[in-house]
Amino acid sequence: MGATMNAPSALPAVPVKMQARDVKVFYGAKQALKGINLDIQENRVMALIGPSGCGKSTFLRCLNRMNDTIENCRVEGRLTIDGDDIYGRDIDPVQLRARVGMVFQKPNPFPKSIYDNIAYGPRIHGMASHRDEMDEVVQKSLQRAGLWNEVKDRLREPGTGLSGGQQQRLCIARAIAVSPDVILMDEPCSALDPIATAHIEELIDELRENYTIVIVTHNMQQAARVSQKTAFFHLGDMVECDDTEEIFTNPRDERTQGYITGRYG
Amino acid sequence: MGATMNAPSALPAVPVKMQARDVKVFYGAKQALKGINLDIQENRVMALIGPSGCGKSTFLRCLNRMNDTIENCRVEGRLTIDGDDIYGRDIDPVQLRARVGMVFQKPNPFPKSIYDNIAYGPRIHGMASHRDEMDEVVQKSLQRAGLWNEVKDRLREPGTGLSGGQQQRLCIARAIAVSPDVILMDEPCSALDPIATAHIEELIDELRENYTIVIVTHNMQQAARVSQKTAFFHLGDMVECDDTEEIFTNPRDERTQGYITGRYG
Amino acid sequence: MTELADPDVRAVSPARSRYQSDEFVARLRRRYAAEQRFKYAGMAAIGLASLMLVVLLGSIISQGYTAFQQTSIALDITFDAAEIDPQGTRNPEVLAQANYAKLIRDSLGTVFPEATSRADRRTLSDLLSSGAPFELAMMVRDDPSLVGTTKRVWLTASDDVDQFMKGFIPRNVAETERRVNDVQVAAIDRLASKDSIEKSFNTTLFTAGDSREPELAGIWGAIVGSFMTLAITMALAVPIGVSAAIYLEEFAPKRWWTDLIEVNINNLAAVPSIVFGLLGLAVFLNFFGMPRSAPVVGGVVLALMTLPIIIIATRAALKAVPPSIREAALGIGASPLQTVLHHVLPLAMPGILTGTIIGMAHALGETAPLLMIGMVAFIVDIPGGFTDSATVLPVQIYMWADSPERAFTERTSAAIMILLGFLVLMNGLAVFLRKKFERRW
Amino acid sequence: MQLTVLLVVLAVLAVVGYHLGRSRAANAVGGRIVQLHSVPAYYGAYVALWAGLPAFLLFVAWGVSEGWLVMQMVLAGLPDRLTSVDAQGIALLKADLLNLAHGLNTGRQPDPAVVAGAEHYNALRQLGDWAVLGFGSALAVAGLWYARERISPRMRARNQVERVINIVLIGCSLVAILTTVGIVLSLVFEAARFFMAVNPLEFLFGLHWSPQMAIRADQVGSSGSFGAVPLFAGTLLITVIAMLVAVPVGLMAAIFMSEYATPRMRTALKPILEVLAGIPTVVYGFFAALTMAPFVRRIGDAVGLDVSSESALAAGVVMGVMIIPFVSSLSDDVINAVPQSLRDGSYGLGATKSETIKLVVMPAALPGIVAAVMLAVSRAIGETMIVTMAAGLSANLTANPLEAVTTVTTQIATLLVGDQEFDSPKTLSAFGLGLVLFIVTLTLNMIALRVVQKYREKYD
Amino acid sequence: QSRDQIRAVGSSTVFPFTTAVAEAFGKTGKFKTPVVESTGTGGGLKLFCGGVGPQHPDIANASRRIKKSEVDQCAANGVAEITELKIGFDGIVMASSKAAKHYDFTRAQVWKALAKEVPVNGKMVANPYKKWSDVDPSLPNYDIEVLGPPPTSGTRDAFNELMMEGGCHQVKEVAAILTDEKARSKACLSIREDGAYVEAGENDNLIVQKLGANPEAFGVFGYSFLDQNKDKLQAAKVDTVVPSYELISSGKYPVSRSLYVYVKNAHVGVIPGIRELIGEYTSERAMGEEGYLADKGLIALPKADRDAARVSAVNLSPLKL
Ligand SMILES: Nc1ncnc2c1ncn2[C@@H]1O[C@H](COP(=O)(O)OP(=O)(O)OP(=O)(O)O)[C@@H](O)[C@H]1O
Ligand SMILES: Nc1ncnc2c1ncn2[C@@H]1O[C@H](COP(=O)(O)OP(=O)(O)OP(=O)(O)O)[C@@H](O)[C@H]1O
Ligand SMILES: [Mg+2]
Ligand SMILES: [Mg+2]
Ligand SMILES: O=P([O-])([O-])[O-]
Repeated sequence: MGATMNAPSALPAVPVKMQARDVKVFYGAKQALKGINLDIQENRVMALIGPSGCGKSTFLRCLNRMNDTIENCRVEGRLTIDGDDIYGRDIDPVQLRARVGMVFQKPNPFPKSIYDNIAYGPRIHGMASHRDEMDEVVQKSLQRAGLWNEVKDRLREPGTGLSGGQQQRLCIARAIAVSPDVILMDEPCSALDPIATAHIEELIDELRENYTIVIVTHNMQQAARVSQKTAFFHLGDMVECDDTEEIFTNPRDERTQGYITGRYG
Repeated sequence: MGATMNAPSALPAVPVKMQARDVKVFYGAKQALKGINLDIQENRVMALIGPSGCGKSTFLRCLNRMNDTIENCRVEGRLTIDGDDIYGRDIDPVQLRARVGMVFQKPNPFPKSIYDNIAYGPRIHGMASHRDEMDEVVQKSLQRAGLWNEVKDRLREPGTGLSGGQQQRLCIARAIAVSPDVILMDEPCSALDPIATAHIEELIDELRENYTIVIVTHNMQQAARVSQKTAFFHLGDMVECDDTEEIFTNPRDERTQGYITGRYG
Repeated sequence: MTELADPDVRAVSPARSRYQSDEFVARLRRRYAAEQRFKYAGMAAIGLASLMLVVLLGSIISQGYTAFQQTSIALDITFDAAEIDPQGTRNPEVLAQANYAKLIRDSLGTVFPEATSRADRRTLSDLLSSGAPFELAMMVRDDPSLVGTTKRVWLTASDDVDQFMKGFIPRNVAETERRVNDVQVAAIDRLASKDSIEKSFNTTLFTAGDSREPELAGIWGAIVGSFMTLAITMALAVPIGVSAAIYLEEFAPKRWWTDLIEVNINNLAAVPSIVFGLLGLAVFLNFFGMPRSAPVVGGVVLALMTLPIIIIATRAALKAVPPSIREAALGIGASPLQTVLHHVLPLAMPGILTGTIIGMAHALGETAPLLMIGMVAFIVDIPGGFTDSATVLPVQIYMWADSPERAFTERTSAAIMILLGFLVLMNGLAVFLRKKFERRW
Repeated sequence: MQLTVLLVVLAVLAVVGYHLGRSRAANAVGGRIVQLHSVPAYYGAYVALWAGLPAFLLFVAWGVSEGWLVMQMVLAGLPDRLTSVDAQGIALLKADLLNLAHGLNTGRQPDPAVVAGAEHYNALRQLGDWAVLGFGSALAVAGLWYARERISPRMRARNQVERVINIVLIGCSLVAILTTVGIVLSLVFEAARFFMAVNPLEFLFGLHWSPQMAIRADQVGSSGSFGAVPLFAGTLLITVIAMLVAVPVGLMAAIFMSEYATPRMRTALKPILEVLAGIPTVVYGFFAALTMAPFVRRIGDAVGLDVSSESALAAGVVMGVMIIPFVSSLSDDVINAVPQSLRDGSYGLGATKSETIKLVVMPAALPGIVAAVMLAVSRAIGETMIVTMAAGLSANLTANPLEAVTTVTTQIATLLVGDQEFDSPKTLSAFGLGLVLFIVTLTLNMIALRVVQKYREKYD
Repeated sequence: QSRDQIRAVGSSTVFPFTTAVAEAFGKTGKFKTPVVESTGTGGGLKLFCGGVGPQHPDIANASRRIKKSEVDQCAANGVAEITELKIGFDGIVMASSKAAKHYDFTRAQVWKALAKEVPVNGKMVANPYKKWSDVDPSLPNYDIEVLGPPPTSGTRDAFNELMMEGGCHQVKEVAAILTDEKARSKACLSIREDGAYVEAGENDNLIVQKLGANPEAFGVFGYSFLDQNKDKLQAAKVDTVVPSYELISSGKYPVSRSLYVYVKNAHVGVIPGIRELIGEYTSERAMGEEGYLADKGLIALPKADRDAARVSAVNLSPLKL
């Protein structure tokens, strides 16, 4: 089927929040990214699409230096946020990660209560000094992630006891609780049902006003619905990046065309 | 958007492979399923849809007694396969699980090599006596799951080093390697890109000739594309089960209607 | 569609620069300071533990290394045929019965002709170990043609001479305050001037069984005993412990009686080891009539003692294996047992090995329970089987540590070094295995 | 010899049986294994068990009873004049027979009838061994054949095999229970005698421990008071000190090894620390008594504290060092087993490494860490030598770590290895102490289990 | 099972001597070297009296004489005939590090320093003395700290009886205050428990080494440890007698006790070598004044006693208490 987009097209020029220049990533000897150049605009949603294993997650993890935790992972090239080199001396990975939040592909709630899962980030960043404030942050975050009604009576139960979709929403709530500048989402809706997905998509749309969002998705419709820019990755290359409408209606590269049309054209 | 279905509608009467009668499941005191009645027809694909936490996974896990492994889980009612009581004395849960394979929501490869991940099932079931045979089984399974080309040069590397989508396809390959009668899939494509998804959907279509398939999905389009029967679950109830076309075009229950139309109508 | 009409959204999302605000940076600095402190605490912990180890090992080695040398004295021994074998039969029985001590006395008499009094002669023969005549007997037994010849032979010196040579008995104190009297000191000096007294590698320590004479004492018997005992312990404790842990963690229904077993196992870990000795005495010796001092009984008792350690460690390791792995295996038709054997156990192996090592290390170093079953004993003969009387390394160490003879002090430390050598060997094997099994997922 | 052969035969037959069973099961359904009740490996195991197990049980039974059986037969064959003596005489006669049968020279002229008996004994044993070899092999072959014949697609091989395996596994778990029963039995009778001599209330609540009781009738006893409170208090004090050393150091070491150190460093550090657990306690005892205690005392003198030359502190600290590996190695394993995804989740929120460890990794690893700490506590309670050598044996009731105290286990060991007397309360008090310690730790463990069960959280 | 190896159990004090004999006996090559266990006197006698047969030991070492109750227990278990061999003396010495000043004691001083209660102004009061000089101004100005065996040790028994009781009798006030025999005896034998007397376990080497670390302390242990550490330790004279080999042997040194070996007659001839072993034990080259046991620290009996032991060993004359 064609891309049924409900996102606005042809945006005016906006400041660039993050920038990648010739970013190469290696896992040991294996090269996963082959020189990515990409501008991520402020207050926009950027979707990363591409076949499995093409390096979307890898790129995403470069943006907040989560790759640092992988033993044999090496990053080359230049990545900036607000003009500061992400891998430079001036930027501290912890601070960076607070500014650039992340939701992972597999839901990974902490083995703590639902409440503590959410409160974890605000607590370490000293965002709520009182019990009440914290309660409010938790409630707000859960509400925005559309989980509040389901869990409000069991905030003290472990987060690991939730269903797969609930777990993922919990992780989203956890990420937005620290109100980062940029939110990276690695297939955040892959475990969600349509209602929850719609909820998250709405949330993304809403967050865009204040935040910059990068989302990896396999769902073309989703990419079309939520993003203003879309980048297509293929075998470690960034093949094409353009306005979402442009990509879905008028891809320039034939690989992009092949992918987004697939059998769905 | 409306359900764009490409599946045949109005099937002739076919033998019933598995049957659920008044199946109730409890987690401790909490009731997760409230009396499910469902017929799963042979050589058909049955899709289970419904909002997150409604009990789809729970029901799926009843079908191959994976619920046995959950400490405080209790199953009531009658479930049969080929007329044999699944929870009866004659059926060995181990053998049952070989007959009723399963692909889980979160990819869970063994921390072994890719080859050994696939070969494990055939090996314990004594399905391949020679090295060559085993190689063939592995290759076939990986090919059918659409992973062969990506991993054929790294069969000896650990399965956990694959990307999320690759891992899920590995799990699918692992499940079909033991050629079960019924395959249960719990959101098998949630981590996959469209091409891989298409590949798996094709595979499902292909497998249907010999196997019976039950698939949990949040993707309406997918349900519409691959299944012949669709059951809608809601809050532990099976609200409605019918031919897929029927469900998507003409749902009888308003909850079904509300769900499948959502904002997609 | 759920409505999220929240006009107050911005309230929870403060100014976007908050992560660059001075407040945050200051806080971050504090957090990093905490991070550094935490890391240093970790390093300090490692450092402290290593330091303790170094201190302990240092003191052991500095006290014990001298034991690897032993003083011997060279004497020209005349293997007088008339004395050894008057009939000339060369019958081994006769050869063994001869008075070799007299040969030594005679030889000493020629070296120190001035020593004529009985007391002096006695004093001089005390330079040599009481085992020296047996050394001569062995020589003659091995080579009867020696009879009738004169030969310079190296004989083991007595422990006092040995300690004197090593400087543990001071020379410059009053004669009454040292166990080597002036006559002996003069004799040692004379021998030294003729290169007839020297230190060489102490093979006895590694080849002999126990002895009351430090210079004749060795730990081979204890090593063999330890090996046999530990073999039994390992053969019982590891399979039983791992099986029990598997049962409790993977198969047992959670009932009151599994709780009981669990509590019970934790409790056994706190039972003083000597009580296991009492158990061994009451059950294995008195009830089953098994032999005293036997490695088989010691092994069983130590196995019971280490069992809880292995079970607890194994259970912790099994618990750490994620359930998704079990589901994956069960989902393709592996039986619960196959699931455990093929997937869970290999993943839990590092933890199991750790438990085994710690348990075995404990068993290897344990003395108290063996006291009750008769393994704290003076045993000279090297055990030849699991039911022979035997002792083990820590017991040997314990007994030597309690011996009055000064020369046992260094031997105690040497024995500890050897025990630790075995421990390191065992650990090495475990490290190898652990590395093989370890992976993060 | 014959028995070794039998074991080898059994092993071989079991292996053969396994393969026969597997292939027969597969053949029975023409290779369509889905039609089997169980997977083929279970049919193999079923046959192997039938082949090996009955014969092995026979082997064990014979091994256990052989000596006794044969001896009874030999005694029955001896003339009355030899056997119609009291039990002691029979014991001596048996010793004589055995010595002769083993060809020992006892240094006295043996009775010809006894010599004949000894020969009879040897002959019977030979015969018995051969019989067991033959019969055992036959039994194994029969079992193999029987099981093979019984294989059919509907046979519930898995259930049968698993029942056997389950029984074996339960048996292994029961070893722990049996051990406890054995310990209780070996303590309870003597303990009962002790409590008949000493009022249990006085024992449990008495504040004074001084078993300086006369051990000889002709010796006039001095004080004999058996108030166990100082011992338990001392145990508590020393255990707490040891834990204060071992838990922080061990846990921090574990964290450093699993989170900060490079993998190579970790593989080196871990076994190095484990050496600490293997150093014989005598060594620690000497170290505590001769290095640590004077050191503590010097420090104390320097700051003007009155430190006993045998202080609980010295013993406790050294004991803590000894059990560091219990905490560090086991915790390191469980920390290492915490999935990386949890760490990623925390880092992704802008947590530092130490925050991640403290707030996410530790809670996830808590059940295992608790197990490790409990093990360490147990080890501390059970340790005797260090306390004996460094903290002395005087039972002071004090919470001051600079004074000398003693522990329950130290007292038990001292009482049991020292001069004893059959029915002196002094000796018997060791059993009383053992029993009460057993009950106390059991109670503590019960409480601990409840607590742990309440707070145990699952994660994946 | 059968047994071809002699088994001995018992006192840790006698252990070094029996093992030395066992080793020498084993070296003759006719019999296996006996197994000697160190279980403590009481524990050894308990095993010894357990019964007759190969599972029970043949010989018991004792650092005190066997008690009537133990003989009865033996008899009840069928161990009717026991041969008693007195093998020598063990002197119990009080010594300190060479680094300290040398002092000598009377038993009365030792008692006053260590007793639980001492007479002060005509009353028995809890021991008030903190320093030796409090006991007697001629003694050093050191804190009273004596490292000695615990109440479970045979050495402690002997120390109690010979040093403490002996010292107590020298203090006349005690008899004056406590007229009741039993109370007096109790007062005489009670050792203070306030830390001045340190129960230091059974390991005498440890005491010796602790003295090195703590020069103001005195240690109580067996003569053989003094003999081996002459360069480090100085022994106090007790009642003006030096604990030397000769003076202990002659019985002049007041704090010495006899050591015994008990043989199970029923086993002689059944377990090979017992007769030969005790022959070796009582031989002059072993227990004689210049025998190898003397070298190990055993103090030889007077000639007559040695001869008597030799006769007992040959005749196996059963013990009668
Ligand atoms: N830790 C790792 N070690 C080695 N190779 C890795 C690792 N993580 C990813 N890879 C490889 O790097 C490539 C890119 O992986 P990445 O996870 O970025 O893919 P992706 O685009 O996110 O795929 P998916 O959509 O399936 O999640 C893949 O070939 C993958 O196998
Ligand atoms: N092990 C468990 N213990 C207790 N409650 C559970 C357990 N597993 C699931 N539940 C609860 O049972 C209900 C049904 O869960 P289930 O996993 O079947 O939902 P689902 O339909 O598969 O949801 P999703 O689409 O999010 O995976 C949920 O409310 C869930 O919280
Ligand atoms: Mg990915
Ligand atoms: Mg689900
Ligand atoms: O071990 P002893 O009985 O001599 O103290």
